[in-house]
Amino acid sequence: MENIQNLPKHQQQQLEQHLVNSQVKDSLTMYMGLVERCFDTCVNNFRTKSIDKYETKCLTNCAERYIKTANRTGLRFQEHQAMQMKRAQEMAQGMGGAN
Amino acid sequence: MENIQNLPKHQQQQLEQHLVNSQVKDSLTMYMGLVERCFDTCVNNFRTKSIDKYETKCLTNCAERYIKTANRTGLRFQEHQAMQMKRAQEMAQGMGGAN
Amino acid sequence: MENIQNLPKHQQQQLEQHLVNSQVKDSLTMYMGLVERCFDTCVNNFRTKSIDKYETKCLTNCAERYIKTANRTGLRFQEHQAMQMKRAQEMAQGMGGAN
Amino acid sequence: MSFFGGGGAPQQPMQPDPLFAAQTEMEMYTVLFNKLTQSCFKKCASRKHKEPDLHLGEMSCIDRCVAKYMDSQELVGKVLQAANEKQAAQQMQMQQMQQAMGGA
Amino acid sequence: MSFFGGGGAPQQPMQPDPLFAAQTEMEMYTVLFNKLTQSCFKKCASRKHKEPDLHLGEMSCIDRCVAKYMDSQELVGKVLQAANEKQAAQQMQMQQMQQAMGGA
Amino acid sequence: MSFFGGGGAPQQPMQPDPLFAAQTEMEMYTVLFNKLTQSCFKKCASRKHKEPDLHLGEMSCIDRCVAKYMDSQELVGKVLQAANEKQAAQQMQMQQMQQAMGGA
Repeated sequence: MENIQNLPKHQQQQLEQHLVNSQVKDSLTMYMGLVERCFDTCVNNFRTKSIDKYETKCLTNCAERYIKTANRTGLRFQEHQAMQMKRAQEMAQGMGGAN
Repeated sequence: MENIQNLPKHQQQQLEQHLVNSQVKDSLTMYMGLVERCFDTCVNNFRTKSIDKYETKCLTNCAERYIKTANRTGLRFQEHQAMQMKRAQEMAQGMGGAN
Repeated sequence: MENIQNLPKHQQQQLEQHLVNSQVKDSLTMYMGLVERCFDTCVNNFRTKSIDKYETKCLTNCAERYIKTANRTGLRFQEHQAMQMKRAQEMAQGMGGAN
Repeated sequence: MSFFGGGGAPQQPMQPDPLFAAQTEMEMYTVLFNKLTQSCFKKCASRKHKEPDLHLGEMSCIDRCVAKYMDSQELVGKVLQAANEKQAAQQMQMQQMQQAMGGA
Repeated sequence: MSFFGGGGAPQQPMQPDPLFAAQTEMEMYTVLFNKLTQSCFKKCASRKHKEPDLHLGEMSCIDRCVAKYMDSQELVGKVLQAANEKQAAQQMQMQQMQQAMGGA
Repeated sequence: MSFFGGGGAPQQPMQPDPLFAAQTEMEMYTVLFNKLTQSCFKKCASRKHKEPDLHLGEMSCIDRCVAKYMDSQELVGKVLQAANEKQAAQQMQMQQMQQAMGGA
């Protein structure tokens, strides 16, 4: 994270605008990736032009379960990052805390 | 598409320049992806340094068939988008057409 | 390469800055891709929370061998590009060298 | 589901820049088109690549594949939207609870 | 084959910006290098990863794989170029027909 | 390992622009998060998708998978860093040899 702290004020704002913009792009990219993954798993026969009730159930469950997975990995990931930050601070204090 | 309509004039031009630029990048990206996919399918033995006549035929057919697929999906995709636009307009008219 | 030679001076600098910037991004992207690939190959059971000694060995070897592969393909790729440049120049000279 | 989205709501939330949003929307059409082409090529065109043309069965498979891909796109979109709305509602509740307890 | 390319030709077609074209060309070298490295790693290096070094057989496989990948790159490039030229020719014909019938 | 890095060291090496470096660092968190979510979904959630919820076994698998993915991230990072340091050292030696032989 050191790159971010020592940026001048107006660049921090540009960074925040970049962050907000990328969130729009990230969620669209995640959406596109989720369709591709669940379509690949759930839709395998093309005798008809529209998805049947088994495919519909599989697609809906696949999307629901991916969102639940992402929420869960999000929590574990944040916990892990918080723990690493704590360890890094302790190490800094350990070395005479001159940071 | 609502994002695009209500952009000021000069930004619409920037958008068009962005579109022309991305078309260059898209076709190069498609080219690179096509080589990767057809190489993966067609080239599997490395006893020699150059591609033999079977591999050459497989690579050429793979590329030809992907282009034909992309032309066909392009048409179906445009038809689908046109139908969706029509449905959206009808829905807007249905609600007193105040759009 | 013709796109690059005929760029005005200050744009060549912008291009160089772009190159240095993308090298940062490329190596981070390569790092992320390498973790994904070696994790996929080496880590397949989740009865415990930390990687065991077999997984550690597999991950380390996988990363080492990918780096050695990339160094080798880098050399072969540069040799191939140099040979292509030479062939292109010979062809240009062959046509009355008016390039 | 970028995890940055969670946590306290910023006072005056920064909006994405409109030109960027329009560019992204354009790019996503190309991403969608490329993904559906790759999926339908994988599912409909046999990997033997014996001849340069697609035979009849492959062509009708591709047409149906595009239709089913777009159905799936719409269906997954609805699931994602419902999940986002549920999450936004939960965040609102959390804020009200904090205010009710005199929190920030 | 971005489907945006189709349809009527714009009056004075906008050119891609030269700096962008040069940047893209540079980036594509890195994309090509990364793709051939990943393909040859997948095809030549055994997934057991027993030791940290590549053995002789894997090394010569990698050398040949790079050569064959570059051959494939050239071959597919020619197929794409021919297809683009054919498509451009068809578009020209379409316009001439439209003009012949007094169309816009 | 972009191959552009090799060859003679430029006189005053251009530094990556700090705003770009910060943006890239931010983006990489999202890339890492997306990759570990996709890997753990593939390894832990069964592809049958019979019901909309994750069952207990899948949930604990996901928790362990995140921990092991982050361990792997750290481990591979060390291997890459060691390789970069070794390569930088070799380059330095090459330059010193060139200077010793009165080279550029």
